[in-house]
Amino acid sequence: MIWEIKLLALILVIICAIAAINVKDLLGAAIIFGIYSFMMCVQWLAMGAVDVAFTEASIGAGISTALMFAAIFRTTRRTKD
Amino acid sequence: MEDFLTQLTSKYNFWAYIVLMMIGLYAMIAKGNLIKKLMGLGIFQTAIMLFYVAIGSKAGATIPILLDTHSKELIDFADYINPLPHVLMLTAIVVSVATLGVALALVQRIFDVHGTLEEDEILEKIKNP
Amino acid sequence: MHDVVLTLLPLLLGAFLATLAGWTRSVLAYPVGAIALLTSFGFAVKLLCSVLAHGTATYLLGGWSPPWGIVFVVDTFSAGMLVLISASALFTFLAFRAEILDHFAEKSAAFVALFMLTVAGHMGIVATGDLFNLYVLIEVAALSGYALLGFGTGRSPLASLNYLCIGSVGASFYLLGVGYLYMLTGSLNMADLARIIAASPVTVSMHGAVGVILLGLWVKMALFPFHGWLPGAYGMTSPVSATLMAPLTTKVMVYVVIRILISVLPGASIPDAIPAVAVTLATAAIFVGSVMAFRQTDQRRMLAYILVAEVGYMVGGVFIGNRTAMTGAMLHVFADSLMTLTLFMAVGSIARQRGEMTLGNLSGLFRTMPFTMAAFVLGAMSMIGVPPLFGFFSKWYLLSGALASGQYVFMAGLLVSSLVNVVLFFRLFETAFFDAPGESVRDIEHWSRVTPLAIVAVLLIVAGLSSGLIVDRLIAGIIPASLI
Amino acid sequence: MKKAALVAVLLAGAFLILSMENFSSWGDIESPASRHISRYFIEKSYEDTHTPNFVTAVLADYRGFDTMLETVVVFTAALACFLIVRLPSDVCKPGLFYYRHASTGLVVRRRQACALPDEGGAFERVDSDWPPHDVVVTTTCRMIIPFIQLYALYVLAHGHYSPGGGFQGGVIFAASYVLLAVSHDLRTLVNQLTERFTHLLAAAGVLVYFGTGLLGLAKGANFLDYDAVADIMGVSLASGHSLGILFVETGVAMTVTAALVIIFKLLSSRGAVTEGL
Repeated sequence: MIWEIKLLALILVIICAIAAINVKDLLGAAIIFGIYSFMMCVQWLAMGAVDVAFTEASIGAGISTALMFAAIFRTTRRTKD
Repeated sequence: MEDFLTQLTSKYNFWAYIVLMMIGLYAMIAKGNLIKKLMGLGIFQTAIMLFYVAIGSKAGATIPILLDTHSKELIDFADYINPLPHVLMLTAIVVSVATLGVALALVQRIFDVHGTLEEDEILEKIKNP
Repeated sequence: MHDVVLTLLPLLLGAFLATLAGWTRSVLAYPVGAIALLTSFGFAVKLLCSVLAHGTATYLLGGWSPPWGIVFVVDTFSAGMLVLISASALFTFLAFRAEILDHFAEKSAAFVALFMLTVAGHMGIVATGDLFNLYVLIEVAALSGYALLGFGTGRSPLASLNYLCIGSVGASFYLLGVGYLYMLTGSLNMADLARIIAASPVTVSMHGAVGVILLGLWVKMALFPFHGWLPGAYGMTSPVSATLMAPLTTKVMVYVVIRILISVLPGASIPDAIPAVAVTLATAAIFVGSVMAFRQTDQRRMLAYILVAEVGYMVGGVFIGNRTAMTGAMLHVFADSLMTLTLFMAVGSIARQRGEMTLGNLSGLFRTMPFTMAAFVLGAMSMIGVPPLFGFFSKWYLLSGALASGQYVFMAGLLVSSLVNVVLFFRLFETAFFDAPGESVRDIEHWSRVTPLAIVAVLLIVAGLSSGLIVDRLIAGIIPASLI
Repeated sequence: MKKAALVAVLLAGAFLILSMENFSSWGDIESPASRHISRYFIEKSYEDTHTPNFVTAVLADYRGFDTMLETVVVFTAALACFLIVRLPSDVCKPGLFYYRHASTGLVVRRRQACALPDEGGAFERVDSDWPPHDVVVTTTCRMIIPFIQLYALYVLAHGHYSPGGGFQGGVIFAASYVLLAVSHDLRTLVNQLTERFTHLLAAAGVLVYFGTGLLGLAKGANFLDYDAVADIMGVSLASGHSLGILFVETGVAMTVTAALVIIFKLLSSRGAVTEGL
């Protein structure tokens, strides 16, 4: 993969991580956390770790987000920080 | 300075893992919301996975799946990326989702009991019920 | 030949079958669990005998030889630990039959399965010879532990979530450290790593790796600044879970530290800062644990804070860096498990009759529950360090080891903590002995609860009297000769 | 608190950066990590296991015990969630319950539902906090779901030759059921996969893995040694290992599917498993 794209993906990962913990709405944060997982998966794909990337795409970006959504839906989306 | 730059460029993936890990750890310590803490934990764990996958990378090698299964030649280990860290991280990813599931279950129980997800409000309610 | 793995497999099989039974014939879940624990205990004893006779046992899982495959390596010390863990789990399981069936009602099958899994996880941690496998086993043990401790009313889910966050961070740090070691050596097998590390030059990164691994394990074992989760988690959960987890988790983590120090890093030069920091933290843990134990009204929380101090004992002994102190720490792993088991079992029985465990609620116990209280007294005396009991001997080794290395503050900590224990326990005895029981008290001692408790309490005396034998046969051969 | 956290985290970061000093640079072929044991896996695993995907070979064969425990971790998580959040079945569920009379369209509200009215009869349960279904979404999902499940099976079966395997296949299978629950309602999912069935499936999955391991013991070899599979099936050693990998991956997929569905059901219905996302 072209190194500029790799670097861009890496920067996006960090931006998503910072955004996920700073958004003041848990549902939004959960979605950004899903994006974070997906960008991480792209990162691993770029490193040639196809199996890890596949697992992260299905588990991290898929099921984890669904579970988090379910939990937030049944509790509250309010957060102070 | 020159030294520092070469180190930065040759190891930028390792730097990224440290930055992510610090973000995750900060969220776990400083954030009061329980779900935010769990997100911090998730970021922390993926940072370590990034580190492991970075260990396995090899310049000029391809993905760890054998290309030609019929060739009689000896397989050259320099042609394929190191599969072992990938195996270890598959395990770690599955462990992290299992931990997340249990943690979310506990969070729901806590919400049932205390009616809030903010740590300071919960402590307040425990002190003055 | 298959004894090593057969200590673990009945527990896993028991967990799966208990789940199946829970959804088909739920009365079978408890017997399945009991049989699994009994089988596992039997194989552990057999393994200990064969290890004593023939030396270290190695088992290649999947038939792949190390360093490519995963191996189980059991020496005398780990065989002793396996027997201890399976025995304490078995006694807990038998003694708390009524709780498991009533308290958890239709979830009792799930509880039994998780009980098996957490015991299997802890036994696996003791047996494994592979660093990454150790991580997975830590997670098996911990995840089932979070569930067991989190089941309950009121604050226990919060305490358990707190434990989950801290425990996961600890395990992740450990994983990171293993990654460092893998990066520097290319191996995950303990014996292979020890060989490579001894031959490779001392580098900053190696020190970093050792530091990160030990940091992770300290976090997991609730050493002083990371102890916040322990009193909450053990003090508020159901008595069964507390009795199961209290003798296992912290002790097994101390075991892992010992294992890594003597099997992976004997040839490595550990930076001087690490033992110094460890002994300081251990001393602080002893003082903080003792002071906080004083301030508790709930007797279960008080015991939990005493546990915090006990972790300090063991970590201090491991890092003082001489043979006597190391022996003391290893002996104290055994002793502390047994004492904690006795105390928590007795307290569990009392809590079932009296409910809340505040001091005022315990009046007249000696009259109404004489056998339980006798066992409790034995456990407490051992915790204080009264001679013929097990706790005295390990404490003696620790004290003389600290004296030999000139660690006077740590010694003072040991003595002060013993004195604090005297005050704490005699305060309890006074209420339980002299005050008359309240009008409404109807305490029942059932033989099925008293028998396991009595066996464990008697074991405290037996093990104390044979502690010379334990040191000779189980411990002395394991400590590397380089440690003087 | 926040400042202290920042300082502590920065200190930890500085410590980690310092300890990177002796690392091999990124992508170095000569690093110990690439040379020592992983070299054997790349050079020999096809010969040993007839599995072109090195990751699958190492995951399910050389480090098969790790993978078994990993499956056990997922199983544990399902049991743990069940133990923590499942409400007892004989307790009245809190909340509002709505029933629509099928022929008139009248909606009845009840504050508690201890004995649920006959759902198959004139009354139909309606979720209290989820919008009514959209025909387009429902139909599309109903059409997609079989294909997702087929793909999951492909991922499971093709794990030897391409990225994938039991975990990924199982997760995708579970995801198809999550989609079913989201597009229809949780009751549709519960009708398809009852609680009892998912728990039995989860236990059966780990038992399949465990049983494959026990074959080794039964044949006098070590636990999880797939030579026994080759012996029983009458194929060459390497093909036997390949088959053994397929068996255990199937077990993994069963457990992962069941466990994730259990966790999703419990979390999305707050432990009642009546209605949810």
